[in-house]
Amino acid sequence: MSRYRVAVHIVPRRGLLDPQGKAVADALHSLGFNGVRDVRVGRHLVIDADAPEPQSAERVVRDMCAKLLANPVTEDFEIANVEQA
Amino acid sequence: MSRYRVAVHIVPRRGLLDPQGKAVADALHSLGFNGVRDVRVGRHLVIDADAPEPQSAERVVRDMCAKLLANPVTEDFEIANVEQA
Amino acid sequence: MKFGVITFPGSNSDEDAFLAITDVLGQEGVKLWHKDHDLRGVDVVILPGGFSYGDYLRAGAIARFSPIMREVVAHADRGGPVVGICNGFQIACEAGLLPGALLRNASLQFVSELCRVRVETTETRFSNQYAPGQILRLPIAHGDGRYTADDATLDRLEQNGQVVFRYVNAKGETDPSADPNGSMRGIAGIVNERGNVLGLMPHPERAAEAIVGSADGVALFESLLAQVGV
Amino acid sequence: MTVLPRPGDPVITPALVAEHGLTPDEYQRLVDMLGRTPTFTELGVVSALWSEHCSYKHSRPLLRTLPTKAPYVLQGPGENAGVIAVGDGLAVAFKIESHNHPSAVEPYQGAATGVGGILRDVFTMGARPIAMLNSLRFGSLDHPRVRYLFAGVVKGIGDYGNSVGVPTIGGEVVFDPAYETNPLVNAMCVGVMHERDLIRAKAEGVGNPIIAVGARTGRDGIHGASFASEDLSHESDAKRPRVQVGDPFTEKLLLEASLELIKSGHIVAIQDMGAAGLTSSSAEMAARGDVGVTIDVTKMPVREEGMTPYEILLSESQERMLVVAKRGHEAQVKEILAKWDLSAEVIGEVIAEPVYRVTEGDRVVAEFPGSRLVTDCPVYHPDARESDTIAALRARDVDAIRERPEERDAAWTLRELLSSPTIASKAWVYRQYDTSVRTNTMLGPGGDAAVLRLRGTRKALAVKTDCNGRYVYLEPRVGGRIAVAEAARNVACTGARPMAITNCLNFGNPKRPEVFFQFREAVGGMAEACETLGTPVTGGNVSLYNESPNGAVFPTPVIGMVGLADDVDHVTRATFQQAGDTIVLLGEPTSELGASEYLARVHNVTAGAPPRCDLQVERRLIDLLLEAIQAGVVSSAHDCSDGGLAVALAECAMADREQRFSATVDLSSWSGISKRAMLFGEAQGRVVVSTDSPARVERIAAARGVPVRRIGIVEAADRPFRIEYAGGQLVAPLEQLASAYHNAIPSIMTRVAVADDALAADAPSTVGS
Ligand SMILES: Nc1ncnc2c1ncn2[C@@H]1O[C@H](COP(=O)(O)OP(=O)(O)O)[C@@H](O)[C@H]1O
Ligand SMILES: [Mg+2]
Repeated sequence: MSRYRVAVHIVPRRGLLDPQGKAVADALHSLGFNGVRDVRVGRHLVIDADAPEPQSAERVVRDMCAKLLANPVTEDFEIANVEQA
Repeated sequence: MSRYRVAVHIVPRRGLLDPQGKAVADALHSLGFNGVRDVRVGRHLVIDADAPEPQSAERVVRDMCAKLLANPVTEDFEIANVEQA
Repeated sequence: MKFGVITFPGSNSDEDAFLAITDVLGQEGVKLWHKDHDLRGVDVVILPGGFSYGDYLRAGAIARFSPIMREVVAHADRGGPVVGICNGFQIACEAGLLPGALLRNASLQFVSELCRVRVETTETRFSNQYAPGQILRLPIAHGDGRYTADDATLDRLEQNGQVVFRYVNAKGETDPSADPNGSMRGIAGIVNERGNVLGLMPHPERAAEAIVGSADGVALFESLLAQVGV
Repeated sequence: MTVLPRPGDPVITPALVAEHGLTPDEYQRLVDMLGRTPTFTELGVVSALWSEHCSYKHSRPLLRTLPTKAPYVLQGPGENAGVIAVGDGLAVAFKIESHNHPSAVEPYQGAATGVGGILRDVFTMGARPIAMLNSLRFGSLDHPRVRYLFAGVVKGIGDYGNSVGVPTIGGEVVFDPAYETNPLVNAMCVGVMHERDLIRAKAEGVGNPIIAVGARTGRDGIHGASFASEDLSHESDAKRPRVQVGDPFTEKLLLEASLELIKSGHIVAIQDMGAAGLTSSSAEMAARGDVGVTIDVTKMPVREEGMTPYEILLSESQERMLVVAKRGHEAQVKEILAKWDLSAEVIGEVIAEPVYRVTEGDRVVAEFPGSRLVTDCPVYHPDARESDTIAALRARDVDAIRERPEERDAAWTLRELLSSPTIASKAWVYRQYDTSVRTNTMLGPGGDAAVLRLRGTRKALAVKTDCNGRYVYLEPRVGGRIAVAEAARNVACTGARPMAITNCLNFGNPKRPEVFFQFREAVGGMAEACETLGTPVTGGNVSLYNESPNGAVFPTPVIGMVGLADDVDHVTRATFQQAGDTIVLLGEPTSELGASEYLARVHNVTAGAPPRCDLQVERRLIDLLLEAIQAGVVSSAHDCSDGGLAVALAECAMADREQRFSATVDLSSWSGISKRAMLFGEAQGRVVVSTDSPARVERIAAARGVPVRRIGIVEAADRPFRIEYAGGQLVAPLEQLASAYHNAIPSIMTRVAVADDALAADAPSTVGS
């Protein structure tokens, strides 16, 4: 067993309203960041977990996302990174 | 000008209580994910912005983080990715 | 005395504060708009409760960039009194008027109840009409009220007598189970070093008449009046 | 004008028609109405407007039997919300609505957007929302999925209302396996206004511009209205894009802007774009005003590229309004919205020609002959027949059910009931709701009704939702009556006169005769009660098809009652106020045990006839209570409902965490009634009162012909809680009862539910993160 650090992104599904992203984009505009076209706000989770090898760490985290971490109705997830912790 | 997609992670500073991370870890344990050692929950922002080149897109987003997106008292940020949108 | 209450987009206790000042205290109230560039001669600025800009990103983070906030900071720099209540406390911290930050409640749940706080010092212009150690019943209603700062800041607050209100139990003791949001050292309200900016999570303006459950908040505003001697 | 299919529109086939939820007959009506084959866009419009949710096609004839009139009713059913006058130039608008199906799929957003919708229904009448209530039904909390739904719904309701700044001050939560996969989420909103600001959603004035206001339109929630009109099945899970995401921040801006707009005098009508979005709001406003409208979908502010007319018309994106302005006042309307950072775009106008026309630029994509779009919808009179199974359950002799051995100690049974999630304290729920914002809350949640002062007057408003679905299941007419009577009793206990109701009729599939029987009978019972108690119906909502693979939910006609106290000094609490007071029971115990929470909780039995409900007695009880309260001789008043007299007494003693008392009670003078019917039977028409002037209460009761008896004394909290009954006594330390009652739900929700909580606690687009 080794310890792996797996980073996950959970983002609001495209097409659904993202009020938080919109509020942040508006705020950035009013601060003068005029180049901003779109902002999406999601969650970034870093999970330290024991697993025999990186592939299985990733597999387990995918399972966690499907079961708990992401809301299947409104969110998508992706594994951003897997590294030895 | 091109359009760039910049991903940013904003995470609670290490050492500060992260009740959300703890709740998620507990939840994962109770679902039988026993290998989980630690979970941290932060924010994942994806910003689409126009900029002349990737370096300046990154610079501008850093500035956004310093001014608005991260709270310097409690959070750290990192630019996770810059790509052509 | 002239109190200015700022309305940010998403403020929802601006009216409560305004009515407490005008109807209950009989003072002059001025409604200030977040896009204003002028405090219109008010003596005291109130940053009210609510969810400015939806509290998206972080509570208070976006509101602090409102045009009026520049005037509020200038007013505070001149020594003018500012009261940040709930979301107003969050805005004041984000704006750097007060040290620390207010994070998501440790329970991860919004908490609404009539809490108890103890008056830790009467030596401020916001608390001089209370008795030392007096226990107040004040409503709280927030999702992000966990006061957080580094140890050095906390020590400094304690040493300088900047902690004005602390959550306590029915016996008047600090006790983690009486701390509704997991605030460090049970802190419910603080003043800045100069003593002219108060931030607190409980709502004194919602405790201005016994008919709605408590009138313990009135003396906070009366403290300001006593100072100026109106 | 000629209507041509758009390039790329699907061909209209029987399968497509069926997919849109139209029967072959309904489709034929549509073809006859148009005199041609509809376009895809027209099919979409009709499918939404003729859905059960929008058209009330199975319920309308019965709803017409409800009494709707009283001198103080300013607006009855048919508008966004009902309105009553409360004197001093003030009026109260209120309405209840369901969001059951969206909440079953996505509890957080489903419940949140339900709150958003009902808020808009109230502020579009010109009223400022001052209170929210919610009536919830879930399966057993033993199931993780149910805990997930419960936590998510409560958080969704709280986050939305808290953010908008409207206190959520009352409601009910009931747990029963009947609601396992089909929870009920009903939200009620109450608002106040000056009578002169009352505005109706009636399009008027040829040439007046039609303006879309608020959030942009996206592809979310397309066909939500038809979704609400289907059984929940596994396929519902695949229909996910139908969920909508709420933005309470925009709602708050919309609320302020709308009230300002209404006061400004620049508009003639305003309506929420709710179920079936632009389609239903525009068609309904036109039908009410008996005028034509034309709308150009290319003018509609959209959030996504390439949206078709079909999508724009049917989108249920939240936080949007449709406004009919006065011609020439467009700029002023835009200015008011701009102040609140909101956009307003002219998308059409009121026309003289009696048509409902939708264009995409120059092309006409849909056109209907005027209000026939609304009026031609078929009306059904389904068969009604009582289910034999249910009739047999009702006939069962529940007195024959043997006591469990533990029940020999009546205190055990009482603790068991107090810790039943249906009876136990709901503080876990309402601690997540802002109850103090707007500083009107005199009595928040936790007692009988909630009470708000009416600022600028001496008056106070009492509000409550109520329904016992088990009663309605076992005997729908009696259950319908009791729902109204109990709501009225709760309001009267606080010192307010019941004035009017709104209602949300949650039933199963009306095409099944046994379901339609329940519907017909329950509505009949409600009508009788409203008639006798003098509380007309000013509006409501019907939610049918609340079914799942396990069958229909309990028929649940939720009543939202509004009452008025003439003086804030009369406002009365449910809990005991001082030791030494005499405890008086108004009304009488009976031998009835059927349909009780006792049978359900202790014996896992849903059977027997629900208690009788004599409406004349209820009426006299209410009059007596109000007279005694106004005479100043009542310290506290609490009605007996779930769990019966013993539970009511225990609640009077310890429901208030801050101020507890104990009680010594003697019921032994009733000797012909079994111990469990005496303690836990749910006989109607009863209220527990504490008083320092029992003789005066007795005189008032006698004059009104209501049975009254002194049954005990309020004691200090350190004394044991004691009830003597014929043949025995119930004794328990007060602390034990209090902990059963106060800890039941929190301990379930923390013990095993961490997993679901963590997820629910961090629902997407978290508010007040
Ligand atoms: N979902 C809820 N939201 C807010 N308050 C609630 C909710 N459920 C119950 N309450 C409050 O808890 C108290 C007890 O409710 P309930 O058991 O339904 O009372 P009753 O038996 O008198 O009808 C009431 O004050 C009610 O308003
Ligand atoms: Mg009651």
